[in-house]
This record gives sequence, structure tokens and C-alpha cells, in this order.
Amino acid sequence: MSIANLNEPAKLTRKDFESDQEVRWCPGCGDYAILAQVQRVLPDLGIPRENYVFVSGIGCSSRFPYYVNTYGFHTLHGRAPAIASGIKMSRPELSVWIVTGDGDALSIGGNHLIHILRRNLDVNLLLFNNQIYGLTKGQYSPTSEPGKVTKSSPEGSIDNPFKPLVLALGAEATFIARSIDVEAKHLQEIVRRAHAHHGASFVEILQNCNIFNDGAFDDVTNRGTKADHQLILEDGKPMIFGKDRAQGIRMNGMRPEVVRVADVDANDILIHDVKNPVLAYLLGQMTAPEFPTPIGVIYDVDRPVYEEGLQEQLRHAREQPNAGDLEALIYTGDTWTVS
Amino acid sequence: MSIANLNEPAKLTRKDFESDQEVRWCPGCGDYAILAQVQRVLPDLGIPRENYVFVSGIGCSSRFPYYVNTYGFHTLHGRAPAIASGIKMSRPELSVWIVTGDGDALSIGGNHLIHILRRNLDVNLLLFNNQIYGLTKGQYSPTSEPGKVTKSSPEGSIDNPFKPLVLALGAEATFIARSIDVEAKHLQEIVRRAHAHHGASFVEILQNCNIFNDGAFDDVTNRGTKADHQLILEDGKPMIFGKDRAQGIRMNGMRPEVVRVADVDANDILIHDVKNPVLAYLLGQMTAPEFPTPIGVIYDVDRPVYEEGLQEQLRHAREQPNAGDLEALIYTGDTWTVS
Amino acid sequence: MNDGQTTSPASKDTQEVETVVIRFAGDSGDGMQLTGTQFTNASALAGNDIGTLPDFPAEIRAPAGTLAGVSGFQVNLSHHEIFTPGDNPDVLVAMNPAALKANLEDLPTNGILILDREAFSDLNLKKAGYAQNPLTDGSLDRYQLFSLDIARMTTLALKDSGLSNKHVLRCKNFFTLGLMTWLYQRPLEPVLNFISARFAKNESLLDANRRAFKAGHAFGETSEMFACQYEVRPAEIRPGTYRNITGNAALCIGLVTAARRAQLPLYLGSYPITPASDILHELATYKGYDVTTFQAEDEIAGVGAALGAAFGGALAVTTTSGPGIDLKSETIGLAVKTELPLIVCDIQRGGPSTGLPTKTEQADLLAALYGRHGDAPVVVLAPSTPSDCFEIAIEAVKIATKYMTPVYLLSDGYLANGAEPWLLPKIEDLPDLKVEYRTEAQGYYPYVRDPDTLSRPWVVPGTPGLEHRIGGIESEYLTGNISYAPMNHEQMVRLREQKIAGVAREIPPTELIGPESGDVLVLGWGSTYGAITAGVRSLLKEGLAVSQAHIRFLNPLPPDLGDVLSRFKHVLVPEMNMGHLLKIVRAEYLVDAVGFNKIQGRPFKVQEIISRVKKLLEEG
Amino acid sequence: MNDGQTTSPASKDTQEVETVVIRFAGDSGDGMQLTGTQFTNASALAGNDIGTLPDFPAEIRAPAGTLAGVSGFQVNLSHHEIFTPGDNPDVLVAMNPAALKANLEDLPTNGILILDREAFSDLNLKKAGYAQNPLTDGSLDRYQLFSLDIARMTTLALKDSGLSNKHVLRCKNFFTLGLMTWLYQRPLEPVLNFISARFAKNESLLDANRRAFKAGHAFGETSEMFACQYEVRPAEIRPGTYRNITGNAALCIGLVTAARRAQLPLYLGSYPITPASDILHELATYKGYDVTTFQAEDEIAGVGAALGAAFGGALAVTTTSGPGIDLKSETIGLAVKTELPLIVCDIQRGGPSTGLPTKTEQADLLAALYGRHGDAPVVVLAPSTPSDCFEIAIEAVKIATKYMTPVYLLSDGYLANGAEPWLLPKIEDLPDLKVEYRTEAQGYYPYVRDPDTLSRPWVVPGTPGLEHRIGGIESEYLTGNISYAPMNHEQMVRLREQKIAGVAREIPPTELIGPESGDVLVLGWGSTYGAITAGVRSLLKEGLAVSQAHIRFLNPLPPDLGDVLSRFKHVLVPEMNMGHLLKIVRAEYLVDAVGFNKIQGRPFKVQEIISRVKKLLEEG
Ligand SMILES: Cc1ncc(C[n+]2csc(CCOP(=O)(O)OP(=O)(O)O)c2C)c(N)n1
Ligand SMILES: Cc1ncc(C[n+]2csc(CCOP(=O)(O)OP(=O)(O)O)c2C)c(N)n1
Ligand code: SF4
Ligand code: SF4
Ligand SMILES: [Mg+2]
Ligand SMILES: [Mg+2]
Repeated sequence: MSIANLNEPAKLTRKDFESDQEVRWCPGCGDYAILAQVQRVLPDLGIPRENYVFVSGIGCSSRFPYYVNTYGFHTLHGRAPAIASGIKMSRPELSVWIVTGDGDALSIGGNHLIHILRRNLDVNLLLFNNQIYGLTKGQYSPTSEPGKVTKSSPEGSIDNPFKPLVLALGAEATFIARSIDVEAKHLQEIVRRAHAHHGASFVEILQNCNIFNDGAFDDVTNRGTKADHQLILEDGKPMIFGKDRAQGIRMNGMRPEVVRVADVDANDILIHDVKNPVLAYLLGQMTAPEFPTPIGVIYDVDRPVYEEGLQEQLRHAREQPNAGDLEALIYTGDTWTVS
Repeated sequence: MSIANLNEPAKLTRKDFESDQEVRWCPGCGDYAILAQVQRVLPDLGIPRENYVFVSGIGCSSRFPYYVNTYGFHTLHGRAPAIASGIKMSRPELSVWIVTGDGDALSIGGNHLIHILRRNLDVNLLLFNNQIYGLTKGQYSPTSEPGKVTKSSPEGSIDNPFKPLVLALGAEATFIARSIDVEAKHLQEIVRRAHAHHGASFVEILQNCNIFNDGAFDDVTNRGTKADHQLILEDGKPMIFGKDRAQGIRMNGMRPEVVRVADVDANDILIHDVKNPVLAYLLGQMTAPEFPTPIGVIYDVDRPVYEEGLQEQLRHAREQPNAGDLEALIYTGDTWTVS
Repeated sequence: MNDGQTTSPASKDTQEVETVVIRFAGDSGDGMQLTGTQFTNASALAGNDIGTLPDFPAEIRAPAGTLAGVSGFQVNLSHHEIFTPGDNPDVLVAMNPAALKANLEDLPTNGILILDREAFSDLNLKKAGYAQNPLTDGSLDRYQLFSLDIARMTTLALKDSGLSNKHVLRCKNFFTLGLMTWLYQRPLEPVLNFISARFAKNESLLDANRRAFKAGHAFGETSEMFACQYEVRPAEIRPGTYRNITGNAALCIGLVTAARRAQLPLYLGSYPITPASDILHELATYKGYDVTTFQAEDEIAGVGAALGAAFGGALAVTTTSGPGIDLKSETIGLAVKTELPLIVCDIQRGGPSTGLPTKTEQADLLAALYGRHGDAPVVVLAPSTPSDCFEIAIEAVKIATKYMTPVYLLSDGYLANGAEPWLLPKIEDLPDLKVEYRTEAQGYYPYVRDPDTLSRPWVVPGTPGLEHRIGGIESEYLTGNISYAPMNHEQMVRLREQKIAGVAREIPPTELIGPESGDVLVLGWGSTYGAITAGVRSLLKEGLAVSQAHIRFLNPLPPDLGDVLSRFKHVLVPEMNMGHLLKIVRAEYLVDAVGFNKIQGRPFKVQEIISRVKKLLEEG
Repeated sequence: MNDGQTTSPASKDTQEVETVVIRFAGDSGDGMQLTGTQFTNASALAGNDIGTLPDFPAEIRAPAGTLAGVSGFQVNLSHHEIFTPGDNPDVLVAMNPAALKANLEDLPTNGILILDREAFSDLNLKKAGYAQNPLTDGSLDRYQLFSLDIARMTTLALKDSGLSNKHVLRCKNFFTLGLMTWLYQRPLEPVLNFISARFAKNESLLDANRRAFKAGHAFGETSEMFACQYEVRPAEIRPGTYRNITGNAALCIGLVTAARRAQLPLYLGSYPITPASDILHELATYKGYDVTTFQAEDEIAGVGAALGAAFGGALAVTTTSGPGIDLKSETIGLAVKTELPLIVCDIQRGGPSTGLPTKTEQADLLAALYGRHGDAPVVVLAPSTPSDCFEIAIEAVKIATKYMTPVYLLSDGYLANGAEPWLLPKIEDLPDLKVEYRTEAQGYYPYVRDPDTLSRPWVVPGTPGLEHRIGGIESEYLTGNISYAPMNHEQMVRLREQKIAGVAREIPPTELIGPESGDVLVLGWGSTYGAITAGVRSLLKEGLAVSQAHIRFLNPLPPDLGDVLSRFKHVLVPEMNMGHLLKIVRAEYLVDAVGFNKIQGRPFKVQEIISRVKKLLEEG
């Protein structure tokens, strides 16, 4: 996100980003925590409140914009990226945020998602992944695990799930990250990093739906076990994790594996590099129980930003002779005059 | 594709797969060659002609089913994978082929494409990639190169294209391959391999649209230069290419590079392994001019097939007491009788 | 009291009532839907005629205690034949202040009001937006108020249950249900059986709920609060076996039944959406009936897969609500063009756009008729009552396969979730819907037509010698090959129109309730049936020359409808939309029909129908 | 002859004709569209009134020489005011046997037939499906046949051009054009100028085409074949500056003009589809006018992005044809609900489904009106002629921004590609459409309304102090907060309806051609204007009491329309569909209007209108 509006903004606080609408998620829903972290980060980004726009689809997660006291558009199921594209293209100076769910973004909205990523508009997309359809009361989603028993899969789902990070990479995303609803600090940091990225930022946030899919992320959120199940990524740092930072990731030929750090040459441990797509692919592929769950910034590269290319073409066209002249528009080509 | 129907089929010939409809592509279009190769392969697959179904969307490429004398459904722009899913789920014994274009599959049809791949229905998808919208007379497509000047991008396209193989991998495809319209033998082989794969087969076929995008693949089709620009993959074989097979691919850290074979240790040259997703990712990423264009089977792994999981659940349910009994269906729950 | 007891002893005075309307209201977490459903089932088993109306809160669970979180369930039980869940409740059970606030205006003066006194805490009062406590400010004086300590009594009843306080309080609804069971002399068994089945896996919950239920019952019996019990005697009901059923459930059973009778596998391609999702859920449990359900990535894929399955030879169904109908329209157009059978169920909800997802409306009729580009005619049917959803599903399957056409079924949120007793059909009376695919090559063309129905043959892939291609481009008459010829196009457009028009021969003569001609004909369709029927019966009792016609075929229209309409001075068309059927009958028959439009996300009240008709009569 | 010569000398006899209809037909590769267009331009410059109709083959280029590959272009030039491209050609130029076969039935006996003899090879005859050579079997005896050696003469003219044989033969069309230019005494300059511009980058092609053109002209002059030249004198045309324009081009210019006058950036979100793609192509060239075009991934994204841009404050447009309309309907419903301005251009083509992509039809009217679930009213406008597309675009922008509503523009393939002379507006006469976003916080609510228009304010992100959220769920009156309240919903549904109904105040009185009352009113909309106008004028000349009303507002309807209709004994509604407007006027006014429906992918002929009206008059 570029900071386009440099008018000295009044010092904003979290309160400035709370709307007057009562927050209506189930008590205990992970969405509350995400809302709180985003509201904490927004005042610090140096953007006037009126220049923020939150765009969402349909789903529990997509109610988000109602609670943030900025401009907001609660659109249609799956269509937020399309609508946000129009906003950003027509108003590049705005800070555009897309809030979506695993069903909204990856099921009905899959096409708009992959296209906004490949085009690389400078927007931030926060995908609240609770691995379930919350709003429609608990059907499996494209991220639910195989065999999941839900209302619509009484004998267990036979769908193989997407790995959201890998899909984003396949769609040419330039920024890919993951965080967790309850990891307040980490989540804030990732939201900041997403904002800082110049281009489309794809952030998967693991979010607990305590009504229809409670505990889906227990392994990575449970205080007792999380150290062994989170692989916290830092650019340029080795991929080490576990309670005593005893485990690491290394390559075995062209496949990654978990090793005990003590057992291997320290140089063999993979070093994270947010610019390397192959590493991003490896990390996106890692799933429990074989691997820890990577969190942090997985991938972060630069590529031309869509609306800037557009602005450039518009600017160039506006500099041509007769640009904007209606006479030249209408009175052109083979004309003839009758008198 | 599984061979479900084992009734001894009469010996079929290419002629059996030619319909009575005049083929109506522009003279010189690459689609003719693809049609010919597919018609050559079909008789050999041991499937009765009536068990083939060709399903397409809309586009020049999508006229394909009309010319193949099997069952066929020319559906809607982008929707062939959805409609084919219904055919395959309801009639798993049929051999279902999807024919689509780069616009049809990757633009409007992107969502159905990624979902059929992740579900892994046992269908074969042939994507004719001519990097242009042919039927609507020449707009840029999601695979057109940046800067492309077309009717809808008079100052050059600002869209960053998809890499179809990478997108397919991101969508969890289990079989990914690439061939070229004019490489008759290779194409036939790839069509056979796609058929042989048990699960969804994704095949990108580079196809020349001589009217709106002539020569898009000249580097890999021109007799003089193609040896240096094609990386012909074979499972278990080193990735060597070039006129005198003088060049190869090796890893430099976690990034691939082109090297002169003579300059490096022979063991450093990457060995192709169709089961390794990281290699598949590397190969899918390779684009000219930095890299040669990989052709052949990029990825080929096994994963449960969607309609088989479904059949299993249906079979199991049918074995339950009262299965299929209307009395049990209607006269159930809290009933009461008034006399 | 023993478990085995079927009715509770009438140990207090018993007052007989003909009909009673009870509304249970509470927080989403209070289990009001379950309470209402159980009370309904018990009443049905007691032989009453019944009608129910659940009223869900907006989708997301609002914070407990707020107005947004109120969930309601209304049941009408009667010694007579009834047609609706009742206009206004005679009895309101409100489990918290928000429930009271949201529902009180519907309770008539002197109505029975049952409250949980403890729930009227300062916090809850504030959440509900009460400045003062209505229990103490006199504002409830005009009702028969029963202000009980439900929470405390439930806690007492379960004091040694070993359950946590939270779990104990969850049993409040069964206490309440027990009390109401006593008050209306409902049998205990059905609820006890339900508890046994529901909590089979958790002995302590089973025991707790059973105890709470019985405690509520005993409280009614022993406390001094209630001067009498009420009795609603069994209705005179057509003999047969009944089951209480919602529209969505009836639709599922109808589709499965039809598929079995057609000897076709059933294939559902769908994407979840309120209030249609339950059809997907329920059909997913019928795999043993050769039912495949596919939760697609979106509505377009849902209908696309269904169309593919139809091409493959399955009985194809897609289910959705308004927003999904918009998305499916292109594919339904392809189904029209390729002439494949397809059942499209639209469980209408409040629109436009996302609208009111949990509320009812009838505003998709014009979209069903005309919501596709080009001239793309389809058959449109609408069920009138929850149990009619069963019948109409069978009708739809018959027409779709006989005429090779998409058929829309326009249900709505009210029918979908409302319940009524369903007189179960005899299995041997179910129609034979056997479908034959064509396998004969002699004389075959993909678009050769049956001279009567104008239907084209259904040939499924796998049939040797009949290989063919179909698609969305205009087809040549007979061969089905692509044709851009001008006259062929005109012929085909007219043929498709004519084929659908021909479905009119399937429509039975329009039944009138009331005289054959008269002052006012009330013409309805869909879920307004109940309110209109009750209203017209009442008007007829008053001796007015009012009749009712309720149509289930919206396209084509019944062949005799024009004649029927012409026999009345006024035609009134009540609809839960801005006048969709009204437009159609005016265009078709040039009658100056008048619309009566209620667009509030809730059904007509009987009284509203009555008043409107009277107004029309007064106007002359 | 010198280049500078403006008209060719009338060295042979000159026969004056009032009106002539010429159809150029050939293979897709023969350049017939270009030939026709150039001939048209020259005729326009010569002062004739003109009307044109291109007729493209199906999308994919069929093999050369086949019927499927025939491309045609018809032009009507007249000394009078004309309204159509003419019913049947007086002159048919057919460049190969397939072109002859596809078009001959339209040529009346004694019509002029110009052929390229050499193209009638055995192979070409076979491709066209001729068993015998029509040049020799006497089947062409009833026409004035000119069988020329076009290919050979072109080759001769270019023998030292250095071009390959293939390129030489590509110049055949300019030879033909030269000949026709001579025959109808058109000026040479426009074509020569065109050649200079078109081939500016290729000297040898420039020279070759110029030479071929002149050779064709000289051939007419010198050969003995043509006994006379024809003269079509200039028409009496309103003074002013003209330009020949297609509907799609006029629409683009209209949108850009309106955006400039509104002082808004123009944003187009679109996805290519025949016959709308050219609007995307053309608008893409207007970036200098602050026009952004976005080729989206599909139609849903196209309209979604447009709606986003509208929220952002742009003048948002989406363009498509039938299949795209289906897909966009959900998002248009959201635009209705959020009350944002949005122009939806539907360039109709033959349906249903993929239908006839390159043919014209008017069968999306009902989908435009009702193709969204729920009650979701929009404004629907339709241009009558190619140049009216300019006017209607301006009208649409005015209404969309003034009333904060989606506006449909229903053009069609015939208007889109057909051309007519456009009297260019004076820049200073263009209306001021200046739009003001609201920035004032005082008294602001997202759904506060202008008391006259009932429009809500347009507040764009970036405006301090007016931060707000909108969405698809029903809004509370005024605040726009989510509201599920029953009465609020009814109020909002009615309000949206009322707002659109109020647009009627923008509609000028309905203009009648013909008497104010009489026997027959021919009521039309859209592209049937030309044929109806010509037909009614002709009937009026015959002294019949026939009038014409052509409406541009389909929703709301003109306020005086009911009155107008009531003054005629019969109302005839010709439409290129199964009777869409017919349904609407019958429902609205209860008049027994009669439909006249042609669904052949091509426009009405004047004669068809005349005959149908007469039949109606005969029936009494
Ligand atoms: C076109 C359309 N189809 C379906 C729905 C119903 N629907 C609303 S939200 C939703 C899924 C929500 O799941 P997700 O995106 O994961 O969000 P969550 O509620 O879990 O946060 C569905 C199917 C809809 N509103 N619109
Ligand atoms: C819903 C819909 N939108 C748009 C179109 C127009 N259309 C037809 S084919 C096509 C693109 C074709 O491109 P591609 O898939 O690459 O096929 P090709 O013609 O290049 O083989 C488009 C935009 C359509 N037929 N339907
Ligand atoms: S249903 Fe799940 S995701 Fe939705 S608000 Fe409740 S807890 Fe959160
Ligand atoms: S337009 Fe291109 S892709 Fe289409 S038929 Fe012609 S050459 Fe082939
Ligand atoms: Mg979710
Ligand atoms: Mg293409």
C-alpha cells in the first residue's frame, strides 16, 4: 500500500476506527480479535481515515466493514475483489482493504481472487480462514479437511482442500503471508507488512469459528503445543521452530523435511528468503502433522502495480494534442457539411 | 482415466471419430492439428466410441466437440468444467474430455478450473493456449504477454499473465503437462498420458492463432530454433536440451539456472521426477527468454478421485437397511394416525 | 407421574378452546425453535390441526440478549381445519426482555404472557433497550401476566445433576416446554422420546432435560399460578397417517420419491444459501436412495453440474434462493436451448440483492419467468403449503422429463421452514413416472420431436449409434446442427414457446372455493394459500360473494383461468411482492385485477385479507 | 482522370434514380465490409441520405468459398429521407458463387447482378453447393446480369506492381468499388483519401489499391457493358455537419461526451462479447478523455468493477450482450439496492443461450426489466437509430446521476453495426450534466433523500466526516444501517419503485407521426424505428389513418402513453422478439394490443410492416 494522501492527518486512535454499529459475531468468535488488531493498526499507517475503504463479500467475516468507521462496501458473495478493483482503479489514492472468508474468497470468489492477484493491484486482502461456512451455519468449505462431517457432508467431505498460500502463489501473488486470530502482536505486524507491500497483499488469517468448527487450529493456538506447531518465519533467518528451537527444516534432494537441529549441519537448515518463489511454494505446501504450520511473511516481491500502469497510460494520453476536446471527439473522420 | 467399459469394442479408426460437420476454423489454425492428433489417439484407448464425451465452453477451440463423432456438449463460456463434473459424477464410466481455450479456462472459467483440479475428477482437460481471444476477434487473454497491443489494449496490455502450469499446480492438480499443436507425435503421446492418468489431467497445448496472434510460439515451433527453446521432459531423465544437448538445468541454491552441460558436474543437472511438486513448480515457472519452454509431463501423482469417493459413499449407503425403500422414506419420524 | 403416561391428569379446571396460537420467543441460544417444534409435534400427535411459523434472527448470532438475537416460533393448534400459523398469538412465552420487546405488540389485550422473571436483569433490560423494567412499571397490566422464576426452578430441579451452571440453564427451555405441555394438556411421551433420542450419547444431559421437562410439567400441576388448564380437542381430520413436515423436507421427499418412481438417479448440484441450504443437507442424507449431492464452488457450477448430470441421464435438480437464481440464469437458458430436464428450486427470500436472507417473499416470479436473455420459456410451478411441496416436486419431475424442459419450483422461506401435518400418501398410489431414454437409432435426430408433447428424445452418452452433439447456438430443426438460418431461428423460438404452452394440458381445472361467480375473486399463488383460504372461508361464512382460486402453475397458466376471472366483478391478487402475478394476468387476460401487496418479509395475516376484500366490496 | 477530380464525368447516359439499394457480398476474406463502408461514405459525401446493414458471417472464419463464410453489406442511398438500409437490393454484387447463392433470393426480377465470372470455378461452385454453373444454366436470365472478369482485370491493372499474386487478388474489392463508384457517379476523392491513409505505411499496397480502384472506374467508363450511369441526387437534408456513424461508435462518443459534461471520469468495466466488444475497443482509445477501460476476467467482474468505480465517484459503465446480462444481474441488483449510478449497455443479439451471436434481436427487454430476483426496478432506455445512440447515452448519464440508479441501454446488433449520417451537435448546445458529490456533513445520512427525485446523495470515499458503509442487506430508511424490520422493508421497496417511477417526469410528450387518433397505432421501440417509420409514412401517403409512436423509455413508460394508445382502434406492436413490449403495455393499460413478431435475427422490412398494418385494417 502506498501512502498516497500526505495531508497531515490528525493523530488518530483506535476509537476513531470503531463504528457505531453493535458488533454481531457469536461470542467467542475469532473475528473479534482480528477486528481489534486491525483497528489498532489503522491509526498508525499515516492515512486519513476517510481514505480507507473496506470492501467485503458475504459471510460472517464479511460483516467486518460495518464495524470499522471508514468507508465500506459490503458487497456480494465472492465479488469483493472485483468491486475493490474498480474502486482502486478509479481512485488509486485510496487505501483499499478486502475482507473475505474461505468460502467467499476460495469458493464462489475464486476467480476474482486469482485475477486480482495476477494483476497486482495495490490492495490488501485479509482472508479469514475458519475452514467452514459460518454464516450459512456450517457446511464444509474449500479449506475444510477431507473427511469432514458437516451438514452438507454427513458421511464426510470428499473434497480435497486448497492450500490458500499455494493457490495465491499459483495466481502470481506478490505478497503472501499467514497469521492467527489470537496472535495479537504477530497479526498486527503482518497487517502492517501487508500494508507496506506495494502491490496486492494476500494474508491468510487462521480464525476460530467456535460455533461450527471449534478448535480447528488448536495445535497452533494452544499455549502448550503451539511452539512445536508454529514455524515462525523471518526473512533471512533459518527455519527453526519447536519449544527449544530444536527442530528445523532442510532440503532432502528436492523435498523439504523436518530435522532435529542438533543432528544436522547448521548450514543445511533452510534460510527464509521472502523473494524466493520456490521457498514460498515449499512453505505453502507444508501441512500438519508432517510439518509445522508456517506463519509470517512467506513471499514478498515487487512487480508493476496494475493501477499505476493504467495511470501512466492515462497520463500519456492526456498529454496528446486535443486530449479531452469534445470538438475533436465529435467532429472527426469523414465529415461533410450540408448548407 | 479409468477404462470403465470393458465390452469388447469394435476396432475403431480415426475415421470413426470424424463427425459429418465441416470443420470451420481459419485455414492454418493450430486447432486443426490438435483435432487430428486427438482423433488419431481416441481409437486406440480401448473405449467404445459411445462412451466418450467431449465438453467445451465457448471460443474457437471450444468448437472442437462438433468435429468429433462422439457425444459432445458445447456449453457456455467458462463453464465446461462445471458441466463436465456433473456428467462425470453421474456417469463415472464415461471418458470425459474437456476442451477449452485460454480465455475460456483462465479468464471467465478460472474458478471452475481450479475447483475441478482440486477435486480431482477423472477427466482430461485440454487447454488450447493461443494467448488471445480468437472467437471475439483478438483481445488479449490472461496468458498474453505484458505490453501486448490488441483491440482492447491499444497502448499495450498492463495485465500480468498467468502461467497456466503453475496455476494448475496451485490448484492441486494431479497431472500437469504441456505440448504443442505442431508436435504431432509429442502431442499424441501427451494425450495418451493424460488419458492414462487416474484423476484430473491438465494439458496445456500451445496453439497458433494465425489470424490474431500469429507466431506467438515461433521460438518453440520454428524448425531452426526449437531445439534450443524446447526442454523436452522425461521422467527420470536429466533436464538437458539444445541442439547438441549441450545445455541443462541445475539448481543454484533454491533457484534454477541454465548451464552448459560441459561446464558442470553431470550430477548437478536436475533429474526430472514427475512426482515432485517442487520440480513441477520450478518447471512451470520457467519462461523464455531466460529458460527454455518445458514440454512433456511436468507432474503426475495419485490422489483419491472425486467420483470414486462419491461412489463409495453411495455404495455404502445402498447397503444400509431400508435403502431405496419409499415406505421408509415417507413413513418415518413422528407419525400419527387418524382413523 | 410416570413416563408411560400419555396425557396428564386434568387435576385443575379445564377450559375448552377451539384454537390457540402460541408464540415462543427467546434468545437465539435459548432453543426456542426446538421448544416450538416439540410442542407442535406433541399437538399433532394429540390430533389437532396445526400450522407453524419459525422466525429466525438475522444470520449471525447477535450478542445474547439483544433484539437482533431474538428467535421466535409460532404455532397454531386447532380443533378445526386451519390454514395458517395464526395472525397474532394468544399466548406469548418470552424468555428475556428482548424477546418481550420484539413480540409484545402482537399480543392482544388480555393475552397470556409468560415470562422468565429472572431474565429481567438490569443488563438484559439495557441490551433490549428498556429504560424501565416492564415487570414493574405497569406496562404489562393489560395482559394475563405469568411472571415465573424459570431459571431458578430449573436450577432447583437439577441441583444434584452434576452439570455446570451453564448447562443447567440450557435446560430452561425444557422446563418451559413441560409447563406448556401441562397447560395445554399435551401428551408427554413425544417429548420424552425426543429427549431420549437426542441425548442418547450423553446420559447426564438426557437425564437433566428429562427432569427439567417434568419439573415444568409438575410446576403447572402444583403451583397456584394457573387457575385452569386448556384443552384443544382433536380436529376432524381426514383419516390416514400423518407426519408434521416443513416445506423443505417435503420437497426433498417429493424429489426422492419422484426420482424413484422415474427410476432415475437423483442428482443435486447446489451451493448453500438461506433458506435453501436445508434441502442440500437433507438430500445429502438420502444417498441410499441413489441420491448424489454436490456442493459446488458456486451457484453457476451447481446448476452447471446439474445440467451435465441431466445430459448424463440423471434427474437433475438445483436449489437456491434469489441471488443464486440471478447467477444460474445463463445456464438455465442453455437448458432451455438444449431441452434437457432440470428442476430449479428457488426458495425465495426477501430481496432485492442480499435483502432479508431469513425472511419470506414472493418477488422472484418475474425473474423465473423472464430472467434470461432471449426468449427462453420455462415451466414455473409454485407449491401452496408445506406438504404441497411434496406433490409439486412430483409434478415438476413428471413435466421436466416428459417435456424435456427446465421447471422452476418457487417455494419461499415461509413454506420452507413452516410446518403442517402431512397426510402421508399410500406408496401404491404414487404415480408411475418411468422414463425411457431413447436407444433406437432408426429415425433418430437429436431434435426429432414427439408430435404430442413436442419434446425431443433423451439420449444419454453411452448409447451406441446415437452419438450427437448439442450446444447453446441455435440448432437446425430436427438435426440439431448449428444453424444461423433466419427462418429456422424463428421456427425454433416459436417451437420452444409452443412446447411450454402445451404443458397447459397437464393442468387440472381451476378449483374455486366459494361461488362460481360473484363479487370478488381472490387469486393467489404460492405460500399465501393459508391466509387467503382462511380469509375467504371467513368471508363466505359472513355470506359474501367472495371466492378463491389458487394457482400452482404460473407458466403456462391454467387454460380456464381467463374464463374464471371473467366471472367476477373484482379480481384481487394478494402477493408478497410488488405485483408479479398481477402483471401477468393483466397482460394475459386484460382484466383490471387489483394487487394487494405486502412486502414485509412475513406472510399475510388472515385479517389483512379479510379487511382488504371488504374494502374492495365497499368500493363497489 | 486526375486524383483531384471530385466527380467522374458523365460520359455515358445518366439515368436518374430516387433511391437505390446495393448489396455487396463476398467471402469473409474479400473485404466486402470495407467496400460497402467506403461506398457509403462516398455516397454520404455526395449528399444522399443513407442507411446501411452489415451482415457478418458466424464468428469463426469458415473455409473460403463456403456459404458459412459469406459476408454482406447493404447500403441504401436516396434522394429522399430514408430510414432503413432497404428491404431488398436493387443491385447485388456477388464476388463468388457462395455469395450469389446466399443472396440471390433477395434480388427482385430484373435487378442488377454483378458477378466475378472467374470465381465460378468448379471448386467454388461445389463449395457453394451448386450442382450446375448458374452462369450458364440460364437460372440468372431474369436479372440484368453483368458477368465480369474482375480478377483478371485487377491482375492486368497491377501487372507490374511487384506484388505477389495473392496480394494482387486482394485488390479485387477496390476494382469493384471503382466500378460501382463510376456506375453511381460517386466522388472518387473519399476512397482515394482512405487508401492513402490506410496504406500509408506500405507504398506498394497503397499504389496497388489506388490503381485497382481507378482501373475499376475506368473499366466502367470505357467498357461497352454498361449502357448508362445512374445518378442519385443529393437528398434534402437538414443543414449542418454530418458524419456517418454506427450505433456502437455513437454510443461511445455519447458516453464520453456525457462524462465530460458531467465532469466525471468515465470508467468502463467490461468483458468482450459480440456485438458489444467494439465499444470496449473504441472506448479504450479515448484515454485522453479521462476514460478508463478495464477488460475484466468475466462479466461479473466487469460490472463489479464498474460498481466499485461508481462507489469511487466515476461515471461507471458496463457493456455486454445477452449472456453477459444474465451474469451481471446479481450485481445490478446490488446497484439498485445501494442506489449507485451505473450505465448497463446491452447490445442485444439472437437468443436464447449462445443463440445467434452475430444477428440482431430485441429479446432482452423483459430480462432488463425483471431479470433480477426481488423487486429491483431500474430505468430502461432504448435508442431508435445508430445516431440516437449518442443522444440516449447522454440521457442515460443524466438520469443515472440525477436519480442514483442503474440505467439499462438496450441497443442491438442492427443498431450497433448499422450506420447512418449523424448531424453533429454543436458543442455549445451540449447539455450541462455537472454532478456534485455531497461533502456537507450537516444533516447527512447515507440514505437521506432529495425530496424531488427521491435520490440519495453521492458521497465518495476520501470525503472527510462522511464515512459510511453500504451493502446489499436491506437498509434502514435514512441511516442506511442494516435493518430487518418488516415495515422498513416495505417502505424501502416502495421507495425504490417510486423513485424509478418518478423518472417519468424526464420524458417528453410522446410524438406521433400521423394523426392524433385513428385506426392503427404502430407502437415500437428500439431498432425497429427505421422500418416502422418508412412503413407508416408510406401508409400515410396512401391516406390511411395510421400513426406511429416510438418510445425510448421502456421503464418508466411515458406518462401520456396510455392516453395515446386509447385513441386508436388498433395498437400494433412490431418487435424482434415474442412480444415483450406487448406484454408490458397490455398489463399496464389493458389495451388489446396486437404483436407482430419477427425472430429471424434480422430487421423488419418496410414492406412487412406495411402488409401487417393493412391486414389489421382489413380485419377491421
Ligand atoms: C450468491 C450467494 N450465494 C450464497 C450465499 C450464501 N452464503 C452467504 S455467506 C456463505 C459462505 C460463507 O463462508 P465464508 O466465506 O467462509 O465466511 P464465514 O461465514 O465462514 O466467515 C454463503 C454460502 C449468498 N449470500 N450469496
Ligand atoms: C458469457 C459470455 N461472455 C463472453 C462471450 C464471448 N466470448 C466468446 S469466446 C470468448 C473468448 C475466447 O477466447 P479463448 O477461450 O482463448 O478461445 P479461442 O477463441 O482463443 O480458442 C469470448 C470472450 C460469450 N460467448 N459468453
Ligand atoms: S458462526 Fe462462527 S465465524 Fe460466524 S460469527 Fe459465529 S463463531 Fe464467528
Ligand atoms: S481466429 Fe485464430 S484460433 Fe480462431 S479459428 Fe482463426 S486462427 Fe484459429
Ligand atoms: Mg469461513
Ligand atoms: Mg485463446
